[in-house]
Amino acid sequence: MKLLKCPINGTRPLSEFIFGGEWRDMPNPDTSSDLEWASYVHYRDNAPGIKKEWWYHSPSGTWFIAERNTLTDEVLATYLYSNPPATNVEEQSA
Amino acid sequence: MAYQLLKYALGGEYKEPRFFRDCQTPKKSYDAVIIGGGGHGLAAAYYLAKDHGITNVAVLEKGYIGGGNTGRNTTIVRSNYLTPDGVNFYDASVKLFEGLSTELDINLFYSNRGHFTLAHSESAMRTMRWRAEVNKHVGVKSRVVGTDEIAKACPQMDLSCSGKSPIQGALYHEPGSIARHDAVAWGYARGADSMGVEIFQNTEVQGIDIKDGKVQGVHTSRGYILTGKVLSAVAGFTPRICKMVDLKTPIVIHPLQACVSEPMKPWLDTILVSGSLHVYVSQSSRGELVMGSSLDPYEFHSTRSTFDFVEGLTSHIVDMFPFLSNVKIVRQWAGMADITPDFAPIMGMTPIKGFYLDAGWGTWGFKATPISGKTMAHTLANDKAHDLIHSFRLSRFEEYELTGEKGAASVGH
Amino acid sequence: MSMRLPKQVGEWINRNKKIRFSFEGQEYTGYEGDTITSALLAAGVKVLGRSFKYHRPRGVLSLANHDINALVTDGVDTNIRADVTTLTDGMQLKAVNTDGGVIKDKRKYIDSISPLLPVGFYYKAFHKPARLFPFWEKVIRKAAGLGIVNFNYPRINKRKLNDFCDVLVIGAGPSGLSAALSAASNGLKVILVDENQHLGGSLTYDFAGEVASRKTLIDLVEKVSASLNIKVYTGAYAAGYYQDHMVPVVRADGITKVRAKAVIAATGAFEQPPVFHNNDLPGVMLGSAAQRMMYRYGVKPFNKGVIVTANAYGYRVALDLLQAGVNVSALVDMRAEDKQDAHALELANKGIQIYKGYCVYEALPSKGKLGVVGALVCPYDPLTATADVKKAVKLECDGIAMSAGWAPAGALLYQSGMGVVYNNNIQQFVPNRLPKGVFAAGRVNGVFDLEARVNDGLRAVAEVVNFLGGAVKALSVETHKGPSPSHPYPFVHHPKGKNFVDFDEDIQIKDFINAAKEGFDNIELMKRFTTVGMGPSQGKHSNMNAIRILAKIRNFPVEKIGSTTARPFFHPTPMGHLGGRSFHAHRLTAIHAWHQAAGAAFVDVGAWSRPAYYQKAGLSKEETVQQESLAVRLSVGMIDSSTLGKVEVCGPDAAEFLERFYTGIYADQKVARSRYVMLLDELGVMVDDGIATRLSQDKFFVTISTANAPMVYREMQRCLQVWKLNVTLINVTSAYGVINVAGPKAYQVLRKVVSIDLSEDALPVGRSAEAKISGVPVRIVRAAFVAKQAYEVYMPTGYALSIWKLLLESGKNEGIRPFGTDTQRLLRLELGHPLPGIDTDGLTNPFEMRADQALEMGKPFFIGKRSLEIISKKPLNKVLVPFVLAADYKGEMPQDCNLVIESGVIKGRVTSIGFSPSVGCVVGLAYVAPHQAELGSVFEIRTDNGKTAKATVVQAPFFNAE
Amino acid sequence: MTELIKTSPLSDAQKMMKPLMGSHRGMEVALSFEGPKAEQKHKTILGVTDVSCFARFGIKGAKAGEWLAQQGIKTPEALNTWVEGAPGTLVLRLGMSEFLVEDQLIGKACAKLQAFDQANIQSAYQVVRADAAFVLGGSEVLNLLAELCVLDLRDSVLPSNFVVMTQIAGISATLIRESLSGEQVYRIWCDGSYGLYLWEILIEIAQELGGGVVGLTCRFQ
Repeated sequence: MKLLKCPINGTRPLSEFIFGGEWRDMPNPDTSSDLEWASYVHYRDNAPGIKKEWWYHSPSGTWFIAERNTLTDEVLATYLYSNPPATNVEEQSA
Repeated sequence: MAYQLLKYALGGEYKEPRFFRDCQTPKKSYDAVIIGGGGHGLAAAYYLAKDHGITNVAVLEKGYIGGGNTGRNTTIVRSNYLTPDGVNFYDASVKLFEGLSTELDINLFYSNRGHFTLAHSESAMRTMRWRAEVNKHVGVKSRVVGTDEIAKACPQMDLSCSGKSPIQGALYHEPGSIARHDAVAWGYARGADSMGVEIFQNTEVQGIDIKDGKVQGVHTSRGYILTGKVLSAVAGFTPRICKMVDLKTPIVIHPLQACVSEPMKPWLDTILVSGSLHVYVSQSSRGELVMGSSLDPYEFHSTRSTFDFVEGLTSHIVDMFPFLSNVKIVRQWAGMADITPDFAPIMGMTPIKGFYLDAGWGTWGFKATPISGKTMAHTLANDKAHDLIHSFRLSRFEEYELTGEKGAASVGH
Repeated sequence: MSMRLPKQVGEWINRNKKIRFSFEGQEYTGYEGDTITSALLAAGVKVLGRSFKYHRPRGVLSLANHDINALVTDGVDTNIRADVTTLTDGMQLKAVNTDGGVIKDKRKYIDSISPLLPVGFYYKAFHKPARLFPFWEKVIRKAAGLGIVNFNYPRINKRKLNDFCDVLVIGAGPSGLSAALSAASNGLKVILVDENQHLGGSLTYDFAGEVASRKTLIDLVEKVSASLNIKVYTGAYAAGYYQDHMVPVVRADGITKVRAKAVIAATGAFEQPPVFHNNDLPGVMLGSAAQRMMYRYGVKPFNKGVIVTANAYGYRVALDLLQAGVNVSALVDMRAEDKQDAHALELANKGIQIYKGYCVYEALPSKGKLGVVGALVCPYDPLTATADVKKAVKLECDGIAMSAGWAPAGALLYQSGMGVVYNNNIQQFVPNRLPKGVFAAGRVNGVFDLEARVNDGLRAVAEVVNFLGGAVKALSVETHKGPSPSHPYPFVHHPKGKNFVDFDEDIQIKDFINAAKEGFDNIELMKRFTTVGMGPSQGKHSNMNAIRILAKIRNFPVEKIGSTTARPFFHPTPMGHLGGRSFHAHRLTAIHAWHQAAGAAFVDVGAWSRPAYYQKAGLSKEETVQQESLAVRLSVGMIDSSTLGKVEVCGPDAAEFLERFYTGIYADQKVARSRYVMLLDELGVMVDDGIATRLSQDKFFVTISTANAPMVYREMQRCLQVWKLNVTLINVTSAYGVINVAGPKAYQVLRKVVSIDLSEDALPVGRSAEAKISGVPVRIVRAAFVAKQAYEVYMPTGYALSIWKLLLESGKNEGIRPFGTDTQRLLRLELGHPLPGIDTDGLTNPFEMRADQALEMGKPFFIGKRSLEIISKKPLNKVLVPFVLAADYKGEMPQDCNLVIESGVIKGRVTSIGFSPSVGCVVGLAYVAPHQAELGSVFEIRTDNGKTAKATVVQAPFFNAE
Repeated sequence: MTELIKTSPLSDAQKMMKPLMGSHRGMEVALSFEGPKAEQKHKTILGVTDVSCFARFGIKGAKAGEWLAQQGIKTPEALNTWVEGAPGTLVLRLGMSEFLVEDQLIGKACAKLQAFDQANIQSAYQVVRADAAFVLGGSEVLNLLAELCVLDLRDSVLPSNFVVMTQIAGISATLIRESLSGEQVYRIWCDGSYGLYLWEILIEIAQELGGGVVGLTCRFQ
């Protein structure tokens, strides 16, 4: 069974997690055209590669982001949505 | 049959010809190029040649023919879908399957076993009735049956599922069948090859040339090929091919796993599916139980196996058949399923002229092999989608016209 | 005739304990520690089974579970692997694949008609004419399979455990033992696994006639047993390699899922049969099988034997046989080159005839092919793989030991993602790329010399230590010296074939050649067409030879052929083991036992179990439901709604959160008021609905339908992350019990026990209030879902049962009656409320439900709004309408999911329907075409029997109390 | 006015075992099942005790820890750890901003905390709880947990002050290791609606391994 690291609860087997799909930036609903919106809700960046994904640690109710290579299943990083790595760096330097 | 067998015994030298030629060097150009030497691609090639006289066709296969999901599925053929369009489409496929051994002159072991979709809850029973009603309307033999009829067809099953989720009834689909999946690919390959189609194995597509929104040719590991028509029939590799032409689709790839038991004397005569337990099982002509489950829970472009799958599957199988506790699983494997949001395929034309899509086959691709080949061949030949596949067009998503298959919550394979 | 040898040093049997058993009706005696096969061999039984396809007699091939020649049934279980299954007292055994016994098998004729059945014959026969296929299919199905399943086999819960270690060492041969010891001495926690009952691997049987190497074994085993850092599992096989170093280890009594930080595969190699005519006769066996027999079980493999070899190993086997007193007729060495090692000289000195550059052309069968009486040996041409039959020599023997080479037991390594190269020096695939944390040692790594194997274990551990962050000196793999342990092409063509490559599936050389001729000349296609390696032993003794043949056919180097994908399991694994104790998590309310005692018929809703109705003797389900509903309409009823999802949305942004999440307006909602909530997804599809009650300025209490609760709460949590609002979500689903008291007399029942004024003026519909029942704080919400006069009472779960009983008592005079979800569905239908999941499906949008009034399209944002804007521009395909059947309707009762048909076209379907005793006719909800939706219009429903029922569109609610 | 009885999520199953009943903090509880001798034996090998009746107080929000501290309750500094926050009272930190306070048999903190008044507090919200809670102890306890939980819970791996939110028998649960009268035991909390399910599994496996139920009396004597 695959292991995944919850940023709050540590490394756990996959059975403790629920996959929440690819993280996608929502376009501005007020300014996007019907077609742009329809593409956003229906289409996916579905070719293999490194994706940002939502994952949920079920026992603790923690949502987080995993950067995962969907071709190799390698997880490059996991972090809370509110605390992406780039922000971390800024916080540390501040 | 006696004659066919005797000729092997009497003839000294083995005289069976090759199923298909060993093509190595592609021509400069083809009328059509089919990417993917699985059942679908080969069937499309076969019907292009047979129905439309288009024989200057190349089939490009990255690995070996039938090596993708054609050779990885659990070989179930059925048409008990939920929408009239779905039922009509798969029913046409069943009808083609029924005559296919004769047409292709290869024994596909197309075995009509009857198919039970078990319902363990009242809501599942509702869905069964819904499917049955639509099937009946379209003229497909499906009906809701009670536990007595299930017990008669499969007396060995514990209808209470070890007390854990008692079966309340089922959708019985009489035409439900199984077949030798590999042989379907081989038969179509031989048929297409004999009419002039060239099949290239170990041939990878590296790019597709588009100019002014129109297909110009295909870059392959065996060189560049000129063509105005390209059919992508690559299931789990669809996103990779679509990326080459910058075409967006809603497809997501999830592995779908299956496993097989050691052979035992046949006892299970029907095909059983349980949506709630995520199990489907039949017994092959070799005596093995062929079993599958639901999709893996997350996106992954690979065919690795997981232990969770086989743990979950066997625990449910043993709930249904406690006496199989010590029957052994020999092998597990996986395929990459190209899933669409409305559980129906994506077929037909695309915004790119000359680029045709046969994709989104999820967990239901094998059963559609003949009809997808036939309708896609028609679509390529006429540059117009076949009537049967109109509701499977790619543009349905932008149009918010998803097919109603999504309505059925219950899983079925 | 007993073949039992005198006691052997280190043997695995206990001669003080006899075990009685029978095989094919004949009584035998073995010893404790015997396997079924070893006990039979000791008793002189040679024919142990019949082959899968041709029903040829079969004996021992590997004695190591690398073949399935000996599959037996004990009448309870089937397909038992006799070679490795421990003998137990009173076993009554039979071979599985026979019709009339292993000797007299009626299907043995198939062997003689086998030319009729070439490779893939079944693809070319039986299908014409098509009408006869069902007949042939029956014949084929009868012949298929191995053992017969016992439908009465008991279900036994096998335990599945989890275990953890730093290093998992798979295989306790010399490399594995030395690796385990070295890892332990580096302070690592080790789990050492071996499928045999005893440690040692080849150290327990491969001696070349002298037992000097036994010292190495005893030394290693003693140290391993003494180490506190090593946990040993014997009689346990590693079934597969799974992601992140998870290896399920299978024992007779269950599975241990080992999660390791690093894995060392010291899995050894499978000895491979050379392929010659009749190489499958009972008595023809692998050299290692003969050794296992002698040293582990004290059994003489045969009395007079021929050894056919193509490596140094065969010489070691010959010396072992001599040591055991076997009369060795000759050693046949397929290699012509004239390098004599010490063992060869020793054999020559002992007067054993050695045929260099010869092969066994065929094994000569005894009557019925039940054994071997001799070997025809001929000069061998390795280039053409043919024998010079003119120079044939006939040797008498009753057994042949074969040692021509090895295939690495690399299945687990392949599964982990190993890359390999073909090493011509040893004619074997060896790893050249291993994934992080996975290591190979010993023969699987191409190391054959005993001392080098011990060292390879040390080398692997050095790599493990460094992988885990240590810093020790790296060692290198010792290159193989001397002649190759494997012959590059150990085949001998024979005009009559029957030179078997795959014993499981009865596949001969010519089958491969013919398959290639037909175009199946790629290893994967060949596997599928010939079925090589697809039998229960999964190619352990056949895959390598198949690759060698294909390479020869295509004139490719072996490396270019590659190998087929190795998939779990290493050995077939029982479903009961894999499934284990199957857990079936389910949720119960605090009142569950009371419901049970009251005769509730339960229904699963999500993970919950809920009463659908309370059975009454003599009444049908429908009648009961109608009675329960009448109680609510005429007097009072109550239902346990504790399963409702309940979430507290707290914080200054609580109202804002709800406005984004749901379709309505909540900012201006007053405290102690309730409002309807509807949730859509991004596509505008209706997902769920419920009630939001404002408890304070910054706190809402939201209900979610039972089945959707976990999913909706998760979605709330996710949205909160994205929206970054000052909100805290608290899931209180199980913290509160809910009892809904409904009906005209609900007020009377409640006012007796509730501390506050519940009158219509004080607490109208849409209001909520905090109150007490017998001192316990409760909340009362007026929600008119099943009846206008209804009170939802929320209380701490611990008091739910007591309050339920109190209300029953309090409503005794009013005739209060508990009701279940089926009744609830009828009641809400009477009021015309659609239910998500029942009256909607995965595509239904609120316009189709005619729920436009729930949509605040003027809000800046809510989930699904943008999609609704697009959908609203399109014409509707269908709409949900309330309908009735005529009061005097006498036809078949329509069911939900019956279709609405107009001119032969499906226009919609019934989603809810039932006879309402309160309304006096059949009422329902259905999707119809928009043009059929007008009030008063009539549409047709097709019932189960194909007849038509006419339905009239009406206004909801059907039932109006006022 | 009728005095209402509070019931344990497990009361149905326990009553079938015909235990000696009593009451603890207003909840009807089973004090003893099979008598001291048998239960003492279970306790040594593998004993399962229902402690759902313990008083609990939950609080969640950015200032939850701060508020507890103001009430004189010690709170754990690190995420997913626990401390004895007051005499006889455990305080578990569940993730970042949620706390579970639980009075053991003798603790008294929760009664005081129940006086929580939302009107005066911001960014801290009471979490009403209805847990099923268990004590597991005995020589075979890790053997049982090895079947039900996929995590390595051995002493050498799981520090004694850690709080683990994981799955046990397929359901979400919270687990800690603590010392109870000198004995190392595991404490498990799960959603009360799953209580009966988990209880039945715990007892089934405990019995297979030679242990069984241990009543409150025997556990805390």
